[in-house]
Amino acid sequence: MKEEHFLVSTSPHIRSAEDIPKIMYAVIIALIPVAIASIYFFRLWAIKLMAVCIITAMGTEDIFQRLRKKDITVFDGSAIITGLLLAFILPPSLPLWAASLGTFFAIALGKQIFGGLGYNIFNPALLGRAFLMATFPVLMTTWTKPFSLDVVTSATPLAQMKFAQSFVSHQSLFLGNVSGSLGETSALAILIGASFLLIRKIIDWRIPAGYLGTVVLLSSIFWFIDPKGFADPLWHLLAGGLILGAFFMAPDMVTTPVTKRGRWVFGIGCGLILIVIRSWSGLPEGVMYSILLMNAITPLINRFTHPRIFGEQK
Amino acid sequence: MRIRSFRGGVHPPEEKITSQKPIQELPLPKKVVIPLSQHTGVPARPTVKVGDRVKTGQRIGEAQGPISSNIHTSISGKITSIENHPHPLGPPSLAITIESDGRDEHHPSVKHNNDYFKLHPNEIREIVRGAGIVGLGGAAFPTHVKLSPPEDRWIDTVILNGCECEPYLTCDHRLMIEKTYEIIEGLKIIAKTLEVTSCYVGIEKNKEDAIKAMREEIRNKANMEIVSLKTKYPQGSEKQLIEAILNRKVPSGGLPLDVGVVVQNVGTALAISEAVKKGRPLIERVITVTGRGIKNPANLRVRMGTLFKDMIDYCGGFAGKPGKIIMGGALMGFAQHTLDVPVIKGTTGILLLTEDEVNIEEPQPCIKCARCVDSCPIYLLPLYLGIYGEKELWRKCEELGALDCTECGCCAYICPARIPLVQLIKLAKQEIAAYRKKK
Amino acid sequence: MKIMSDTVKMIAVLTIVGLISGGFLTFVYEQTISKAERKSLESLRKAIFVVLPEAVDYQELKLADQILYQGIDKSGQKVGLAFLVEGSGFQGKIEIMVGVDQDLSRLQNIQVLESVETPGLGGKITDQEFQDQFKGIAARPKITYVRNRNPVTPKKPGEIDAITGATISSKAVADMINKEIVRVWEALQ
Amino acid sequence: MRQYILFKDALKGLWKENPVFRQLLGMCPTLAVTNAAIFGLSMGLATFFVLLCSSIIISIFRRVFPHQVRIASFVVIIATFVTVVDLFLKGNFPEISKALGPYVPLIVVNCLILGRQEVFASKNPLHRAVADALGMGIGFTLALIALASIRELLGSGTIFGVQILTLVGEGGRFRPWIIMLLPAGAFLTLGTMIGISNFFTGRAAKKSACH
Repeated sequence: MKEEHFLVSTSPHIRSAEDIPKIMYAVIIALIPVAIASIYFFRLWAIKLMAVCIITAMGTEDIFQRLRKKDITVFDGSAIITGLLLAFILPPSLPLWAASLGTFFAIALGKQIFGGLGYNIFNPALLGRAFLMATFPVLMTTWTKPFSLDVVTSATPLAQMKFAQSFVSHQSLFLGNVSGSLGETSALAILIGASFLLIRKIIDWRIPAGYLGTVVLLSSIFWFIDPKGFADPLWHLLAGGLILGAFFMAPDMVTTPVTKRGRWVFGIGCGLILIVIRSWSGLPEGVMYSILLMNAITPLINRFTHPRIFGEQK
Repeated sequence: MRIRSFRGGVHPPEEKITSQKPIQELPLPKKVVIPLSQHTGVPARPTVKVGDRVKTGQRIGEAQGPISSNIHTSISGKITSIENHPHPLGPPSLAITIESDGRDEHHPSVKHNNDYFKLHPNEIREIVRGAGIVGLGGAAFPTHVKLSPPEDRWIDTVILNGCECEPYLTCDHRLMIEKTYEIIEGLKIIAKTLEVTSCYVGIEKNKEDAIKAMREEIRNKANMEIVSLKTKYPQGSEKQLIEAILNRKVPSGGLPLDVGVVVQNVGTALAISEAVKKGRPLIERVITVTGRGIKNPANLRVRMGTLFKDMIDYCGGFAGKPGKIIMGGALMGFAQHTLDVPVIKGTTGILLLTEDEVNIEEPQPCIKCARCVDSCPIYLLPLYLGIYGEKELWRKCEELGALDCTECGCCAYICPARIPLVQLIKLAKQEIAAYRKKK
Repeated sequence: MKIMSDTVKMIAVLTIVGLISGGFLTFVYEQTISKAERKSLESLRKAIFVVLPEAVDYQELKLADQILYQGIDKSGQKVGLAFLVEGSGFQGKIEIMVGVDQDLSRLQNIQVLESVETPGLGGKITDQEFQDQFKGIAARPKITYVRNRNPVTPKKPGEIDAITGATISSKAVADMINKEIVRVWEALQ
Repeated sequence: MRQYILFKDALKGLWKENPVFRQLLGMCPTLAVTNAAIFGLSMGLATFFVLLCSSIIISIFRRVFPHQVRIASFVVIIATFVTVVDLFLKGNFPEISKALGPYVPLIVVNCLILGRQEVFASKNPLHRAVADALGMGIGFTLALIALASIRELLGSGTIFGVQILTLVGEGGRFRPWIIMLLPAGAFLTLGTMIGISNFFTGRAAKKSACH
């Protein structure tokens, strides 16, 4: 028998089928229902905004990787996710140049500066939005009514609650027939995509559970104490970007703790910050800041939630 | 009843393609190469010289020191050389080559003992030691050492390990079906030697027929239990097995002894029974030749020292272009660069992967998905061991418990970024050992 | 002996440096401080005349814990009160000179003297456009603000438009003026 | 030869050892007050003045200060000139003084100034100390103006108050980037500029290595 050339490497000799592009594309698939809902509600605005954000995200990634003489990984899906998620948390009528600028910053400042995929501290899409929020606050708080292509400014449900003490119906909130960021209005569409991610075990259920659970618990307590001053828990759950944030932003792997206990801490922390911001701060919405703040302390959480090694003595 | 298991682990595809294939006897090989180091511990010292005629079962290597094992010839014939030969676990090492005379004459020391049940534990230990029996699950730790716990240790339980959690491998599975009686006999001998009262056999749920056969065999035996375990890798790892069956945790850096348990592989139990009853030293074992790279996968009973190529020829040769030859399982086995390596006591199987099953993927940056953390049965943080390992921060690795790693490979299997975590951790363990020694 | 002289030298040098520096600063201070004080007084005066457009002179009225500036026109008539309002905005202290009618019913004008609000957002409270909104509006029952006013709806009495994107700063201005007017009114009773 | 050294002393502060972009000294005023070019200029000049005056005094009397109390003496001298600048601004430019706020008094602890005294003025003769202070002071001022101009341009569309980009509300198409006027904008701009400066010096270093 002829001697063949055999490959020699260390164990294990088989690998699971799941790799990074597969995970990324699963997230993109999960975002499709949200994209469809956003096109349904905001028509051409949605298509344009998503296209601009995705193209800018990929372009920026490409430029930075060329400048840093790294492998070009534009098609691993992570840039597409950042672009798409950022589009979903922008007001539908945001001028396209502003969206493009925000996406550039999201990728450049939120991701590439830290060393690219896997090294960033903050969720890039949220960082992009935070940048736009600080740069063009007026544009970022100009909302459009669903189904209209004209810019008819209308306050978001959360702003209406905060500044005018009026509430939108639960049903509108669930279906998404309210003004708000492109992809955050329809809880239904987000839940469809999120359940796909949870079934495929792409995201850890602990973060959304901790996040939403804390929000429900705290808002129930406040609502019970003062039903007039605070919204009911279901309303809190459905209004604003909470559901989108809890399923697509907070569980972002790169920027969240690695241990199960840590992820509980992360989710609960997000919930606490959100309720504090929504109830007592000058801002109507707090999803973005709650997640960014918890991102910032993720290394700390990791440090304090090291698991006890099997059989380790106390 | 709840299915018992442990925390962590992975679910690789089972691929037990040979599970329904009865064990076949491999024809007597023309030549065997018997390495003097087939076990954990010090290599044996050769007791024969080139040109000697030997008979099957004759001792040709003598154990050196407490943790070592005797070596016996597996065929009868003439010794043609004692020199370095490729070894499946590492660099070439000293091995005895024997040309067969085709007669398979047994050495006079191999004889039945009809009064075996009257033996004193120490006599049994002596037989096991003399027969050169080591753990057949892969680690090849000398069995007589395990059967001789220190005086101050209280052992109350024996667990037979029939999990065979590695994908592809089916040799233990077949043994449990075909040699049920002998295995239980072996278990009784072990229990008697250790003077323990409770015995368990842990078998993964995917081997229903084996569980049934074993349950049948132990009917009316009060102190034995067959435990059906969740099919999950690494269910057959000692620490995880003990956790699953007894809910006891072996302390970090400790042994099963520390929680009063001795774990033996089912194959080892069979070998003990053979040695005690029939006086047969450990000269043959059952291995699984499997994978998509082989024409006719099979479970084979082979003599120690049989070369891989003989077995592959017997199984019809390669199917397609072979990519990787692995001794052992897909997750913990050792890749071979040549087919000129012999079967040793710890060989559980030969796995042939085709070229297209073997694709080396460039490691990508860690995205901190923490799948490795969730799958680690020892609760380490493999991703940080990898990160610090790459930066050669060995002391950080030590702080994170690198030495506790059992190298089960769950983390590297599951890693979507294809980071060679096991390799990095192995390296870290070596470096830590090196600087500890220096101190 | 050596150590002794070192210590003496250290003390001597430090003392001399301190003395020279102190003396020099006293001189500079004398030269500039009157100028600085004059300037800040001047800006206060200017502000009073801005918020009380009809006044040509003013008198200081000292109430319990605040100073009111009584505006007087050419004919010696009392034409309104001016006072400083302080409060915290979105980022820090805001100081406003407020001019009101003698009976505290109507705002004459306001001038923001100090603010560290976000430039381009809350910072717009120093814009003339924002401040002009307060000209002549009813001060009682209170000044209110609206966000995103529909341009068609007319303003109610005492209503101002909040700055888009800076509701907090606008609210802070309205609130602190409301509070101070109440305080002054109570003090005058 | 002597002139050449003086030249080098003065020039190094402009680019090669620019206090802001290369040495990252004096970050506190750099980041805090540069949201308009005029503030950058004022802060730069104020620092320049303090640096120059204290360098002169310290260089002249450099042999007088006992080693153990030199830092204390330097601080007193620096604080004197800082107070002079502060009073001067309060008296003559109250608007600027208000805008710069506590950052003028804080020049006392600006590591640029104490640093130059410690490493240079207290060890070199007067003419070299003056050259160094000139270079560093001008370098610092230019850096602050550059930073402040970028921030003012993007943040309000003006430089030194002169409208460059026409705003949306006034018939143009430019929308001010408010973040540039906020502290975050200072970090962004400074980071970008240091990055660019590193990029160029890195390339220059590579080039000279090739030759």
